[in-house]
Amino acid sequence: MKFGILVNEGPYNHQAVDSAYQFAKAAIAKGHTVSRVFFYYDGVHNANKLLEAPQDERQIGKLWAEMAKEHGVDLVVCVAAGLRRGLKEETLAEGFRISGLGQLIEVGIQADRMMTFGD
Amino acid sequence: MKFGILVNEGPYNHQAVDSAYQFAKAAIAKGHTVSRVFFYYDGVHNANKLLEAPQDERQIGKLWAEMAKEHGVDLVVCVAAGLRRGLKEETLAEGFRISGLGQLIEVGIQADRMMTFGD
Amino acid sequence: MLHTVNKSPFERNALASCLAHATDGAAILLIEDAVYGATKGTSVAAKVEAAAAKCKVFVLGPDLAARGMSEDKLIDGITVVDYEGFVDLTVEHSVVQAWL
Amino acid sequence: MLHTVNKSPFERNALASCLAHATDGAAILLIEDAVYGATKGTSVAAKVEAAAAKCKVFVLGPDLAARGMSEDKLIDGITVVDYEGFVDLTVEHSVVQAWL
Amino acid sequence: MSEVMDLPGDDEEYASGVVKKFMFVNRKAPHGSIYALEVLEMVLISAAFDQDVHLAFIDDGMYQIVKGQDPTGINQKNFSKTFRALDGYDIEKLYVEREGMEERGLTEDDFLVDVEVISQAEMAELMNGMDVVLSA
Amino acid sequence: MSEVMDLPGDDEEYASGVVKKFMFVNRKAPHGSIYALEVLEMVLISAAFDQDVHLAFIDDGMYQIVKGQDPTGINQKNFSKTFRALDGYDIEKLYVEREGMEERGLTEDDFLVDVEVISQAEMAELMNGMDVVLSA
Repeated sequence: MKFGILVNEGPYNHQAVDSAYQFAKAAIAKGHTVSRVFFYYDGVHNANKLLEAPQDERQIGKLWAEMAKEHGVDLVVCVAAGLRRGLKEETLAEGFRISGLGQLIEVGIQADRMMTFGD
Repeated sequence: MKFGILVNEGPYNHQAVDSAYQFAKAAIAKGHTVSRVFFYYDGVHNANKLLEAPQDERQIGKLWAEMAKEHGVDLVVCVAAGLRRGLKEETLAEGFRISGLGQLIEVGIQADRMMTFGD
Repeated sequence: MLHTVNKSPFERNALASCLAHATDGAAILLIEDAVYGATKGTSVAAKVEAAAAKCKVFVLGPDLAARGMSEDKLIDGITVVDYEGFVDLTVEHSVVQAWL
Repeated sequence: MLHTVNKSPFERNALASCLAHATDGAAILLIEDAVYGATKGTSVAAKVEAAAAKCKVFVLGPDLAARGMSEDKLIDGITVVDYEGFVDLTVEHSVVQAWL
Repeated sequence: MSEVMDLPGDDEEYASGVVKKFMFVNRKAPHGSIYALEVLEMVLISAAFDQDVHLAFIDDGMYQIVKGQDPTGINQKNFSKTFRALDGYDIEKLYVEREGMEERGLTEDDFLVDVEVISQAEMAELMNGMDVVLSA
Repeated sequence: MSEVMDLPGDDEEYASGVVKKFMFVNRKAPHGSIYALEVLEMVLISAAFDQDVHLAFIDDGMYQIVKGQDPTGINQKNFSKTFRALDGYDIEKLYVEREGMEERGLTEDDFLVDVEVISQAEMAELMNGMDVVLSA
């Protein structure tokens, strides 16, 4: 089954991000496909390459990027939401790409299930 | 009267930031002093120099920086909260400085009134 | 004590918790989405009316206007202030507690 | 329909609104801070018990454990699932609605 | 809100012919947080995909379409006017829940756009019939 | 939580001798959002300033000090143990509100630290006596 996931919040501040990641990981482990994770609202901060949580904590940005690399998950950051919040190409972490909101609607059409995680 | 202000949220996502700014502006207009604004939690994103809201919208980062310049307001971003969220010296806007949480307690001790704006 | 509340009373428990902790004579200022709690005819109006009888309840005018809540819809006894009035309230009360 | 709820029922209206919109036979999964709503002896337990009688109510185990809510405190009729069980629920139900 | 009208990059994809029932569920008040505004940007983009779009206004979400909003005093934009433009994008299925209106002391006259007022039970049934439900 | 123990830069300032009554009001549950953790970092820093520190646990905030928290399954740290270390920093005034405990079906045995259980009316009076109230 193909999943699309919408992430509404930034890393660390809300567990929504972690829930989305754990869900995606479990879906992949069960043989499903996560076609795209779309980062909207404060969710754009997940793609900031400067994230540097204490070493003994989970490294959320890296976890997403590894998932993208290993399982071909398309990590898309909303361009307009990113501009408003200062997330642009110069601070974009590897594994993420910036694109328009249409990418969210598109995955909503194409995926078998659309999940939302937010505050 | 001397005010200290704690800002808990990032720009645009929550009105808390705007309320804090409008409050500070009104306090200064009435002849009071805003000694320090401390940005904690997602509030650190206020200090991101890459913020670029649509031109017809308020430019929150610039508004803070102008207030700092014109009225000597000390804009302090929490270093630990900033690291977790990817706000570091390389993306710090002019007018802000990064320091420790002690700066918040300190202004709480020194100011006549301590205000909190958050979600 | 000045209490500030910024959350809609229909969405969160911030206003209810504030009202439960505001002692007689305290001041309560409703800002941002909390201004919806200042209007008549809602399911929370009776609680706010009761609070207005023992505390001084204020509402931030610019936040009311932003949300299209006209002042003639306000619960009796609630006073509208602007940002400068907000500052004055913080001067009059030595401690400010934010209910977020 | 699978409904997910992630907010504490004491802080926000998300669970109440979800329960009001969940039709007979729907599935409801409590995650994150919503897991507090799955425990016995709280002021919202009666509502959740009533929901568990007409809907299938699930709670995410890792979120329960994180918060120190032991499974023996759960309201009768609520089923604990892990993240893989969460995925299975989304497969079994064609639409998922998040109450945030 | 010019930036919201940028078309997505992949023209072939959204000309796929698949039409799903999308519902955007609005439960949050405007201005206090950005969700209302950014959901509206989502709704506008969805128009380019020729989907069967539904907007539900429940809980505090119905405050988004209240008449007479003037956020100049809080330095924000009055995006509520954009709801009036939705029918130009063939987005005309707007539903408000009666129970929520009563809780808030609102009547149909308070809204700036034509909406269909339905009961909570009807709203629940409507939600059940959707293919994709997005909320914020 | 090593980074929270970094001392602030300006030693002379906080040796000013002024002692204020600070209250940190905890109203939010742990793990679902970061507020509980970052307020605790604030509390620890405040210890360096020799202030009269009070912690209030009301509403969902009291879930922060519930025993038996194990967030390994959600990939988070168990910072609740840090509450046990507070008395080492002379932070010993922890208050929990009885009404909130009853609403949540909690008893004093459920907490991992010694707290003073007080009524809502007593909590309100305590708040009234503070100089600085910080909340998140």
